[in-house]
Amino acid sequence: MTLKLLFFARLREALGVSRESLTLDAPATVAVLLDHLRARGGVWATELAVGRNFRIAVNQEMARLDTPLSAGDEVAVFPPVTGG
Amino acid sequence: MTLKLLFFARLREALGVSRESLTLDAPATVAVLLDHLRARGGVWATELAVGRNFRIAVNQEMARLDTPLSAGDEVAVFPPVTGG
Amino acid sequence: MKIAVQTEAFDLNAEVSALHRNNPSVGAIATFLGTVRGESGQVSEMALEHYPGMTEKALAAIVQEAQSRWAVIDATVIHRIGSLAPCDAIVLVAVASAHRGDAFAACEFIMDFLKTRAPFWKKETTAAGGQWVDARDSDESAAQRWDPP
Amino acid sequence: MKIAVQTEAFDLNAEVSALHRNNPSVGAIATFLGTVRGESGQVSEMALEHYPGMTEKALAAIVQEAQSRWAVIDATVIHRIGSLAPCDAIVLVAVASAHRGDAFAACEFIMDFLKTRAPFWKKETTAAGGQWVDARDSDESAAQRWDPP
Repeated sequence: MTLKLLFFARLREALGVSRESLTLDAPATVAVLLDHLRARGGVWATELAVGRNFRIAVNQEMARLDTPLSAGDEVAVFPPVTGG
Repeated sequence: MTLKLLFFARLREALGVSRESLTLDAPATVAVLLDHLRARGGVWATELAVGRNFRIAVNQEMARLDTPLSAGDEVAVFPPVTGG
Repeated sequence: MKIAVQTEAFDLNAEVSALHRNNPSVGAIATFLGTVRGESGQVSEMALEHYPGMTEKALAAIVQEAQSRWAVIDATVIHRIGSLAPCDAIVLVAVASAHRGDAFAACEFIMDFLKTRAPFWKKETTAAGGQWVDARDSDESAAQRWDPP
Repeated sequence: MKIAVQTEAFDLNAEVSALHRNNPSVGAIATFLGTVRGESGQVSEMALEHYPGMTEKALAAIVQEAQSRWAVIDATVIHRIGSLAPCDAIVLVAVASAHRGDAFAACEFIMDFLKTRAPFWKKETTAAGGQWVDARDSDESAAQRWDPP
């Protein structure tokens, strides 16, 4: 299945990408997607390491590691928010 | 001693006076002044009866029954406030 | 600190701008605007009486108490008097602080004490005639919750 | 309810007037204005990034949650994005209610949740260069105090 990934703020700059299309075997969860991204090594492994403070939204709703992913989902990865 | 009395809002209307000059024997307190006013009878006795809900300020500071009065003091009598 | 008791309307933009323009330490401005409720269209006029002299002193004392409790950079209190109509503004309290917690707390504190300690009285006119507004127990309770434990 | 995410400045008078004009059931409007702090003159620019689409949904959900908890008549949230300077307004939350308790509580609740749940990020520029602002633990604590006991 194909997912639309979005990256924001400090993570967008650190990873050097703001959006990408990614194909992953179904079924998958947020945890599976993160493992896939970490396997790229380098800044991906560092920035998305377990214990680092970042957030995931799936289809514009806050998600958890066990949130399931479906074809066409919009998955956003970003730091804790600092607006207001 | 001479006191300057002020009346506000519902009490001003009920007593039919907004200000007056009053001479009282010194020493006196707010309680003595109230007894003096009640002795006028009629609306004075009714409106200022013990247990009625009104406030006294002496020289523009909230006062109590035992607050002492001095010559020239400005004594205001008014209902609980309702601004804002 | 700005304290004003006036018949004329005030300009919210101007008052709030005055609190933070040219002061880069301000990060948070909490404001409260009280307006005349029409009470299902029944109230046609709200007349506000006050005690000149004591009013300004009482408001300044309330703001000073707020400044002693929270990190307030500046504050403005404007209360209107005279004859007002439904939807008219009655009171503005605006508090500027570095952070929002201080601004919110000080603004609500000032309103709660203004409601119970500042000598203003409202008289409303309805189809049944003029009537002085009664003090509300809930306002006294709101002020008392700020008492030290 | 009005939710807006925009680069341009907003007009406080117009936003607050829209909440109470012609609505005589409104008696209380609590507002919060967040501004760019200059941090002792060090910050020269504040850039605000957001997640288009999710931001508006998150803000609407926060306002709806406030409306379910308090007697809110109407509410407005405006958040600016793009490049801002010290003293510029960043965010406006304005809540109209019949009485002040509901307006204050809902306004503070919306701000606390906006700070921790709405996808905005600040990057400040100082003499040392650009730097993303870190999330503050105190903001998370402020949001958590609204949790049901």
